[in-house]
Amino acid sequence: MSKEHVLKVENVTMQFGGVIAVDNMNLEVNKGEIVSLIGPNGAGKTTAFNVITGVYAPTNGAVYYKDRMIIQNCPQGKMKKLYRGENATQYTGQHVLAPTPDKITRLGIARTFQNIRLFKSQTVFENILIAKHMLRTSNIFTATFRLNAKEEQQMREESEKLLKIMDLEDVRNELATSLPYGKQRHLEIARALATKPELLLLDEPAAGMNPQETLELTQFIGRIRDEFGLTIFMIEHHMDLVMEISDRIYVLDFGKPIAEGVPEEIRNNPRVIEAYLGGAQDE
Amino acid sequence: MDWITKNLPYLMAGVSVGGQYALIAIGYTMVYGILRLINFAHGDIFMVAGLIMVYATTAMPIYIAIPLMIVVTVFLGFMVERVAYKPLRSAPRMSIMISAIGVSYLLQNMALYVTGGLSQQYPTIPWISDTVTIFGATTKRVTLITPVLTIVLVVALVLLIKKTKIGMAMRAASRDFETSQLMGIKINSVISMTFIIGTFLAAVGSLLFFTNYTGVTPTAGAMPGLKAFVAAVFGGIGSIPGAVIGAFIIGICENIIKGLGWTTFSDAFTFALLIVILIAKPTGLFGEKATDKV
Amino acid sequence: MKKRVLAMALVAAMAGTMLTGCGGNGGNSSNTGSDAGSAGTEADASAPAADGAKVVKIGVYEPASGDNGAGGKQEVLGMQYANEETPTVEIGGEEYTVQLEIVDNESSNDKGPSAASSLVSAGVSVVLGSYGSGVSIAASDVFKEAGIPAIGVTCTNPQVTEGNTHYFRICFLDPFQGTVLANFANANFSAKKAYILTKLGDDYSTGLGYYFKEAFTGLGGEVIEETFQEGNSDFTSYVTKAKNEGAEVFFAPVSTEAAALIIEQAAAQGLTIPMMAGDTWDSNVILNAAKGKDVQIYVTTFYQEGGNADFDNGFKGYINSNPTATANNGGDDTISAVSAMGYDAYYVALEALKAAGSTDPAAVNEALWKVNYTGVSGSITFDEVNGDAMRDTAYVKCANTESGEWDFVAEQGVN
Amino acid sequence: MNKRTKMMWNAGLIAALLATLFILEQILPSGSMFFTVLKKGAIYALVAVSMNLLNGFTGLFSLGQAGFMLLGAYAYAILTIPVESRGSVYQYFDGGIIQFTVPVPVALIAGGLLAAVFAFLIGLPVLRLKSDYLAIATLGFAEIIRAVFQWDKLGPITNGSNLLRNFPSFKSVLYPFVVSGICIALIVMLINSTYGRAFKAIRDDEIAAEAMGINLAHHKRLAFVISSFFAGVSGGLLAMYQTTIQASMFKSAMTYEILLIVVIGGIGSVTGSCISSFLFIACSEWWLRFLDNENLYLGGFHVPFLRPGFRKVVFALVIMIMVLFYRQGIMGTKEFSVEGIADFFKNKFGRKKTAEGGASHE
Repeated sequence: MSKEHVLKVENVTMQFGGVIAVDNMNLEVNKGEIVSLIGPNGAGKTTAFNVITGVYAPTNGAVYYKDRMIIQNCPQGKMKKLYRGENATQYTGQHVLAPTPDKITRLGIARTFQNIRLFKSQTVFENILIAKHMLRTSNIFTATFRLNAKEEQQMREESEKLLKIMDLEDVRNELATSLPYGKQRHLEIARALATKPELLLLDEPAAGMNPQETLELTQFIGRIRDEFGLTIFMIEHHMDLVMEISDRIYVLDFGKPIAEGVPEEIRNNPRVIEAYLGGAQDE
Repeated sequence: MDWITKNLPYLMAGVSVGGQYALIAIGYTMVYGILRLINFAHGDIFMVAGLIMVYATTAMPIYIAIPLMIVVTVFLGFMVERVAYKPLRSAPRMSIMISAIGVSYLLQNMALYVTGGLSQQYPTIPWISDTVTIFGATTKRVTLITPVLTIVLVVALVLLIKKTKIGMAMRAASRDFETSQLMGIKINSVISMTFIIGTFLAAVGSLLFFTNYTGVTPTAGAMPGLKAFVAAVFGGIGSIPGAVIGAFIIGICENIIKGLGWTTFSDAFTFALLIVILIAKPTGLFGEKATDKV
Repeated sequence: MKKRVLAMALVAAMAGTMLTGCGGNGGNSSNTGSDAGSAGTEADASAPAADGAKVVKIGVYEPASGDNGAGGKQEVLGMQYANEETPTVEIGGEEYTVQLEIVDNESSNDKGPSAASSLVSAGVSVVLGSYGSGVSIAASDVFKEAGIPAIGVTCTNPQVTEGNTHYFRICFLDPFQGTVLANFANANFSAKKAYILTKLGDDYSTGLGYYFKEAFTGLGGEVIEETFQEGNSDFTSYVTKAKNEGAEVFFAPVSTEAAALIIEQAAAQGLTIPMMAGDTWDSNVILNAAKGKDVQIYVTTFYQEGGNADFDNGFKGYINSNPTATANNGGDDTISAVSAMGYDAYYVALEALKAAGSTDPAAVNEALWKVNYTGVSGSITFDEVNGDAMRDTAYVKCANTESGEWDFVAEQGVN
Repeated sequence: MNKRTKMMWNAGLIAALLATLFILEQILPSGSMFFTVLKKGAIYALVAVSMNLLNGFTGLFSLGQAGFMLLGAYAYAILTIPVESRGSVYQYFDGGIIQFTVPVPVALIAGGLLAAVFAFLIGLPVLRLKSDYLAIATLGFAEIIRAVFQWDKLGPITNGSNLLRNFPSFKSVLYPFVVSGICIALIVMLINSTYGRAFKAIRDDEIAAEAMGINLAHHKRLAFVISSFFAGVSGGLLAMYQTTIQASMFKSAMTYEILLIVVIGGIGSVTGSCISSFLFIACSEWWLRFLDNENLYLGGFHVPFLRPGFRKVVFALVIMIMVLFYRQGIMGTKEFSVEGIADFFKNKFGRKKTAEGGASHE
């Protein structure tokens, strides 16, 4: 496997008021890898995701995508005094991309949500079609007057194709929220894929699934990685799933990365077992 | 001295109007705090309180009319909630807001029907309607009483909310509606209580307001209602001290603007002030910041 | 289930109203009365109508609610009284029963045109109204399009009739009234500084304020102008301003509703300078507000009680005999000038109908130009340009704050 | 039903509607309330749909519609009052400073554009606000616009707070129908385009929409500006209908009225907004007017309570009942369409069949 960084998180600290949710986090995700981020509840995993996808601006630190800095910040304003993290002087306060989630997505980083966020009033097909909107070349006039018929056609065809791949064809015209839970997770992933990402961030894709569904999901994630040439970075609690498909694993506890390595190493790391696996293995 | 005589009336009018807005604004802010509902009918209940007083005094002496007016108004507020808002508790927020607009329409039109569209002269209430002179400026005594009474009522209300059980239930409900329901708080009685307190204060407010500005018309509640609502948002909706401070600021600014001769913009200025605050601090002066969980 | 039943009932009710509505429209009968219209809408008109006499409809386009509701109602009272007095008219040798079609224009320039169209739809031959200039201007085009002539009763703004061949007017105009007032202020109070308060978006108010200013500054006076928004009820700062600036007269040509508030607050703040206004203030609303207070109020108006004893007695009798009429007149039997004007307007319309010899609006319109009628408020003939009555006198009255009545001050012309 | 037949049907229906209107206009007397309602209804339908685009389809709770209508109406009036009558209209301002006119369609579009430009500027600060705060801020801006247009110093342009009049208006009921129809068709085309889908995504879930690469600020601004453009055009039409306009007409009560129309029609349904605006106008202007008649007899029975103002009480009650018992509005989020009717009949027919079949099974 080549060692090309797709994602690099550098000294990222996220502090809300006096609470440090992510503490000086460093991690790398290489092309084609499946990397998992694990840790007990409240360890700051989702916050880390939110920093990477631009929902929150980090208090300090930088994020690189394909070796290009996309987010950078240092403690500013009130935070200057309050900041309790490290490396405060290393970065400037430029957001580089003025990080809003849509810009990050357009770079090629798509995500799913821990608590499913589908477009409630839309059908399965429309949910996917909406994600194609960001790839448009039409402007509001050409779209309104249907001068983009060709593009529209292409959007629809690609969405149909995705439906087929994701096994959602039979529920195509159902309302997204009327699907069973597992299917909703699939749909969320399908929707993320519709933006044609290179890096896919999955936030607890197996949450609420039974072992059978989890097993299917495990295979499914592997399959889409190969099929779409993806790099996958995910948060997950199901250890079977994590150990099965992860190339590498990061462990987060109280906002601090405490371990990193291939599944085998993590499984045997005493700090991890202490912090997390010991109590949670049979979750 | 001359300067004081000249400018004191503006300040007095401002403080007095501010106090009246404050009494209305509390009703808005408390209801919004719990139901997340802009109770558009509140200003009209204020107007109806004025009308009740007009009709009550034709039939009975004033010392009976005042308590009766307050009781009837409170009952009206209570009924409005039961009939128009309670059935919609599970409906989308837009429906309940439309219901509020509907109630406002209905109250205005009923008032129009009853009064025949004519402005009704508010009865003169002895003592507080008398004219007094301070520092060479003449005004009605009610102008001076309003801020004092407002502060007294607000302090009493804050004590009620801080110290009593029902007050605690109100605070709980406004913090988290669903959870407080799960914790065994009788949400309907809390909401009724909120409306009762809100309309009580509006009734007192109407007494003070209409003693000063004596014409009661079907639309008399619309402008004070809107201003009071703006005051509530300005102060941070859901916060009682916020509503009161917001109301005083708006009342005083409005009169200063008029005093400066910008009368065309006196209403517009209120809104401009509001927009500036909202942009600088989206939840108002004392509002709590709400964040979406991702 | 209950909900369903309710819903069905609602739908049924809607359907019912729809049918009546359609009947009213298609059958070309009155929309206010629909079928009942022929059964007898107006109590006085019902008897002859039942006999099968022909009916001619006169539209009454007046405010019954909103800012000018009080004045509008008094104006309508004059017309209703006249209608009771003379319920029939001979047109082209045939006896017609006159039926008043009354609509409420809500004192609102945007609701007015719809109310006007409902008159058009009811098939009236001529329209009387309105009290308030703005609503008259707003409805003007509706009548023009339908070819129906209108007789403005107390709308004093020049724009109502200007350039229109279908809109007539029996009262004086604001340039005249403003000048009278300015002259009066100058002559009687030797005022050099006037405070003018007008309401935004009220054409009558802005117009009269403007003409007063023109005349007053023409006399070497100085003015302070301020405006207030609709819905404003706090006038203390305006009164304060007038005091602080040392104005010698307080001129507020506004609706009675605002006037009552202004008087109340002026009294509370001890405003001692004379308050002046135009015809709108000639109303018992003002008298009631001013009663027992230390204020001086002067108004110009169209008619002075006592000007025509027959009318005064008859009208008072009419008001006192009918509780609704008493209520509409503000609870007492003070005669407002607008009632007298409404009364005259009705007779002007009858004259025009007689002269036209037909109920056709176009013929009535033609006939109106030549009408010459002497009513209780004086002689009425229309000039040839705009169809404005040629009036050269206004009455100045002063509110007696003890008795609650108007005291006659002067009859004043421009020269 | 395939796309082509659907389009044919729709085109046919529209043509039939216009033809019917044309014929009715020849038969019925021109002063009939029927036409008044149709004219005003068509205009309100446009503004209701434009508000629905914002509130129903993009989920932005804005109450600024009256303000944008004011801009459109003023732009239209100011640009079309004939130069020769300016002297009398702007009587206090020496005929005003604008001494030219433009053709009616240009003025209508200019009205829309003016509203759109203001919407753009207002949107910069306020679109960041959420739900109720956005509502109150836009309401505030509408009030500010109203005050500014009443300002004396702008009198040479706006005629201060006085009436603007003498501008061209329409006579035929077809005019507002055609203009509103075109505008509504444009809005529908927009809603069905990829941008419309993005708007709906924002309504359903802002955070998810943003994560799908939809630029929230940009799309909200687009929806706001476009909605305001059409509100501006409808303001111009309203001016034509009213024949006189004045800033004080465009109060917040007008916005509430439009909001009621949108909600009664169904938030998120274009046809619902159209249907309910006609019903609303008909009820408020026409059907209920007989209730104001004091001396109404049904047979020999003198109906009690009737006197001026009763109509409005009944109207308000009807609205309350609608709101309380039809929460979804007339159409919900559904649309009235040829296909829908076909399905409806099919279902009716089909259900009958199964019901009959079911009976034998039992």
